[in-house]
Amino acid sequence: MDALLHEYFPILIFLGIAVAISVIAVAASWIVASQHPDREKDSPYECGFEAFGDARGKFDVRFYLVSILFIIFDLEVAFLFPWAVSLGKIGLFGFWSMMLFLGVLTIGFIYEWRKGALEWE
Amino acid sequence: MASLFLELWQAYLWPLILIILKIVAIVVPLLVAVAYLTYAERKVIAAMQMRKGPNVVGPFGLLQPIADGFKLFLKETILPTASNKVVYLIAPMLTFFLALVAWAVIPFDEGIVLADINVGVLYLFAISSLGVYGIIMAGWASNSKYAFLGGLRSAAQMVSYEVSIGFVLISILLTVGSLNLSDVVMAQKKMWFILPHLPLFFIFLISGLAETNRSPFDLPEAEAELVAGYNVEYSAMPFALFFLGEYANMILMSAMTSILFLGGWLPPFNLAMLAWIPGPIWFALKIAFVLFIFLWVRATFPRYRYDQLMRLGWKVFLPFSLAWLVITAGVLQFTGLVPK
Amino acid sequence: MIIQGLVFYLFAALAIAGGVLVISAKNPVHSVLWLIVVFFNAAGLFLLQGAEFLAMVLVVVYVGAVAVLFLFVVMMLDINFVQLRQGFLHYLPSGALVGIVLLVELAVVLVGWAVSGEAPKSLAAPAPELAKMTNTEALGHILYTQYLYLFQASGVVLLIAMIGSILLTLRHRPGTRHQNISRQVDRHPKDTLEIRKVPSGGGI
Amino acid sequence: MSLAMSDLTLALPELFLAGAAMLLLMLGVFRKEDSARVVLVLALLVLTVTLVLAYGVTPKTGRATSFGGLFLVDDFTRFAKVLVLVATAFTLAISRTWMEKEEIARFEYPVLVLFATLGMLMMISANDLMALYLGLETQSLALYVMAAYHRDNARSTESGLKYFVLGALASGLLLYGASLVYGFVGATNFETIAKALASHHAPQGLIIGLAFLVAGLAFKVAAVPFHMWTPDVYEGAPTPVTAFFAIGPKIAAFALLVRVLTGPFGPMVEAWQQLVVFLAAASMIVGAFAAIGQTNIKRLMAYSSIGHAGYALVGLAVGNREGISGLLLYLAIYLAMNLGTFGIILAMRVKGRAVEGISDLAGLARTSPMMALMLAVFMFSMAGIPPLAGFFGKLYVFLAAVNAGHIILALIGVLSSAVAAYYYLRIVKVMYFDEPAEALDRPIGPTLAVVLAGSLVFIVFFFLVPSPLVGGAEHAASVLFH
Repeated sequence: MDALLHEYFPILIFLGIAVAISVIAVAASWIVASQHPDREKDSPYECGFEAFGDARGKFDVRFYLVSILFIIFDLEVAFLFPWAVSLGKIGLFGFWSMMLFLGVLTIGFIYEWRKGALEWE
Repeated sequence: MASLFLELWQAYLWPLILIILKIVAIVVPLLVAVAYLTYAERKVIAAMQMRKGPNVVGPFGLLQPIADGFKLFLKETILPTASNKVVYLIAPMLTFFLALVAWAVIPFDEGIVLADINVGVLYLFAISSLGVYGIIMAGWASNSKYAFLGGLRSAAQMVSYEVSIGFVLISILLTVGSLNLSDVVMAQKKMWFILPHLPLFFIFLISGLAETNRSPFDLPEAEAELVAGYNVEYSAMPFALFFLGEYANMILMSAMTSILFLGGWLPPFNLAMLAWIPGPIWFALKIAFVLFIFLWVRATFPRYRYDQLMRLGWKVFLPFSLAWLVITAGVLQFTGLVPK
Repeated sequence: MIIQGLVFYLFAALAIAGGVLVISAKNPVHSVLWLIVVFFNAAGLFLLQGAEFLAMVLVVVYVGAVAVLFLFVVMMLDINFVQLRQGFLHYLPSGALVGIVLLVELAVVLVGWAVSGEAPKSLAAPAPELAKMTNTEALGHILYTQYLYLFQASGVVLLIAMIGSILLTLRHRPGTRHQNISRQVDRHPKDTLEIRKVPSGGGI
Repeated sequence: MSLAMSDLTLALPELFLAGAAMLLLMLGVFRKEDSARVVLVLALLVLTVTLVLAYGVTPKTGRATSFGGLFLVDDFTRFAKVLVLVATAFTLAISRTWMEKEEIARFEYPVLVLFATLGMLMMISANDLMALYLGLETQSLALYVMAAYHRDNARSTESGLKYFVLGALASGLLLYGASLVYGFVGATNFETIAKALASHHAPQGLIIGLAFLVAGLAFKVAAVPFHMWTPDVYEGAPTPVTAFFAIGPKIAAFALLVRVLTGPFGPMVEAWQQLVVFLAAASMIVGAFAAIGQTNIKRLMAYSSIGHAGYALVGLAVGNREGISGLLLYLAIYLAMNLGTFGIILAMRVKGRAVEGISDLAGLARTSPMMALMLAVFMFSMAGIPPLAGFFGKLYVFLAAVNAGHIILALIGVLSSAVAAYYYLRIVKVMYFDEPAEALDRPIGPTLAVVLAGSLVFIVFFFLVPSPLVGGAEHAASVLFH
């Protein structure tokens, strides 16, 4: 176990340093630059009259559908990783079991395609 | 007391400092490369449009990126009124942080890599799938309709191309047999993977463009469309971080392309003569070549409309890369070439 | 070894703190962001156990995909949690009671825990140590052959999820013009091109 | 490990069902014009073929596992699978007219029903905690979508959401219990667990793991105190979906509960016996008293199904061969009674608008005497009036309880069925003695009539020839205690 952690420790350090760099960058600019906030300058970008209400209103449900389909295909890719690495050992039987799995998901993909779930008006 | 300190130094402090030095040795050249990439981009696109790029600040405009950096550094950081301050500031930091962190596993030469973990490819895939957060948080936090819609659109776009990148990675892994990035490069000693997987190379390149919201796929943040999309409300340093993050992502994507398809640090034809040029130089040349393609594409291709863009992602790349994966597996399995 | 212990407590503390903040954050988007912090620390804990493939998949699938869906949903429905939070203090005692009962049970389980004699022997597939085979390969060896039934069942579950999500959310907006690029481009030159011999200065 | 042919033949019904469901999905999506009706009829055909296969596939040695011990087929699974497939086929058949009248008939509904049935068959023949969980999730996922099927109707989405949230909680409990059990035994296979429990004294942790496992499963069976979701989901979901919920998944969940408690946890009978006794008693009492004040007939049927779950649990609480065969018989009779009652509820339609109030049945005897008679018979049978089948169901279960010494449990059962008789007979009173409300729409469609007649004949003439069903249940139960 220790050999494994020996590999990952530099990544942890790198995470720390990267966070430090980005925080220092913004903080330094905040301190050094002269800050004069005023109402007009801080109003959100808008042409014409002031934006009323919260801008984070409704949007098309299609984004929700895209993210669900993404989860499903992401899981499919996650299943493919160990298979791609161990195809040599699991031979023909492993190969055909993955082909069946991909077949089931391709049927789902064809269903999506025909139902127009991938259509973006 | 001294021996305790010495032993402590040997066991913990010295390796720690070594790691930090390695990290600095990666981050500093990367930041310089990112700065000069902006300069190179403006020069290359200018040359393609028969005009001269920046050549006023310093000889041939070489100090231009430094000047831009200072300008952004000294500008005032504007926080829009009703925006969500904390999330508003975290978003650019996150984008820049992710672009930096991915470089921990990239191998520059035979043994020269910060962390040679044996799930390197999966680590890169994870980091690139996290890129969506910076954009969504920016779009949501800056409380402006343009930013909100721009953020969502580019998030949906990145998410759609993420899937085809996943399938391309799997096809490459089939031919390599291990997730370790150094193994991926060593497996290309005989032949670079660009030859057997040529169509995949183009799909990966184009998905890389879409993943970093570049050139034909920068609709959500195009000036004409949504007024610079998610980073419309950003000013000085946060805007600079987004900018640096995007370019660092571009270099990362081209580094991944060169590792997966162009044989990382390997010289092209494995000739002894070419071998005396050190590995990192070859690696840098390949990255430069792929970056040039990025810039070249930006100068030539018109922008994709959003539905065409999503159609390409879902209806062209995904089925093709899935079919290619099945063919690769079939060929490898039935010709016995599959790595044991 | 101290670093390993230190890092473990760091991840565990951050995960618990994140968990508490997920339920106590006023703004729904903040609670989703804290959820992402919890997922990250869980991935870190997996890593400490040596399950590096699972840690990476946890990051890719949970943080990269599921949490994005949460963010989309939370942003789409402008739930004002303030109104929902009215009942928070009202139900706090009973919620706390259930929490304490579960905690007591957990304590009893951990205290009185004894693994049966032949547990190690009946392990279906003990994980091989790192030197011989990476975690991903070890998983790949058994997942597609020995556990074929479970693997195909999860494929069917994903298919049902696809059908379900489309059945419940897909709506077609009438009156949108679709563009079929292949049909547009697929035109024969002879029915679009007309080549005429034009004498110089003659006009068509 | 190569896939032996025996593995495939054992799982033939499931493989055929999965393949056919995907084929129907493709058919539905590639046919130009609306193909809801065609896909439904084909789905019925698929279900009958699966029924024949499930009945036909009998391992020579009476009990065989495949896929490396994950999938098990024996006489118990065959009996349960036949019950589930019959229930699904009939509920799907009677759903067509209702769906078309409400204009929500889509070809995905029968496909989802087929996938839910696939999940149920996988649950029944699970021989491993992981296979159990995957079967449960396949079935529940399809049911979540079906509960929220009528997406423009607020109640249906509400019921779907409620069912999803509580179903996810139940799956969480189940997984937590399964992980504790795996922690103790080191294996998830049922036989290994049984062997380990037989030889070792089970520590405290494992009993808590078992409690969580039973809690997760009791939720699916809708036994008290995990029944809170049932009334809202049954009332909110579209009526054919409620009919399907009340029969198919409940039988499959019971078969799974029996398999888990008598299989791996067989040696620990005294640990889970009080648990099930409490579940049974509480379900019977709540099922009886809570339904008295109901005005919506679907909500009443929800409480009645909780009550019936209690009566069936009495058979499991006894924990011997006689008890389990009583439980299986009770489930078969429960299937027929609920099928008939829900057939009538589906026919309750005034001027084209579906109605669900008990007051809408007022004076049904005068407006449509035949339907009133049928519903009266079903209500009497639910109440347990001899010589109808309902009485025998309760008789066998209480007999088994008395023989095994659970006098109090049998007493609670008899008392609560007396109280329950009140709200069943109140419906008969409303139909026969109240002033007639608006007449229900007359032609109730051929399939509905056939199904109603079939269940009526079964319930009335069961006592003449009980031997095939009772014998089948006995044989199925004996396999568990070989």
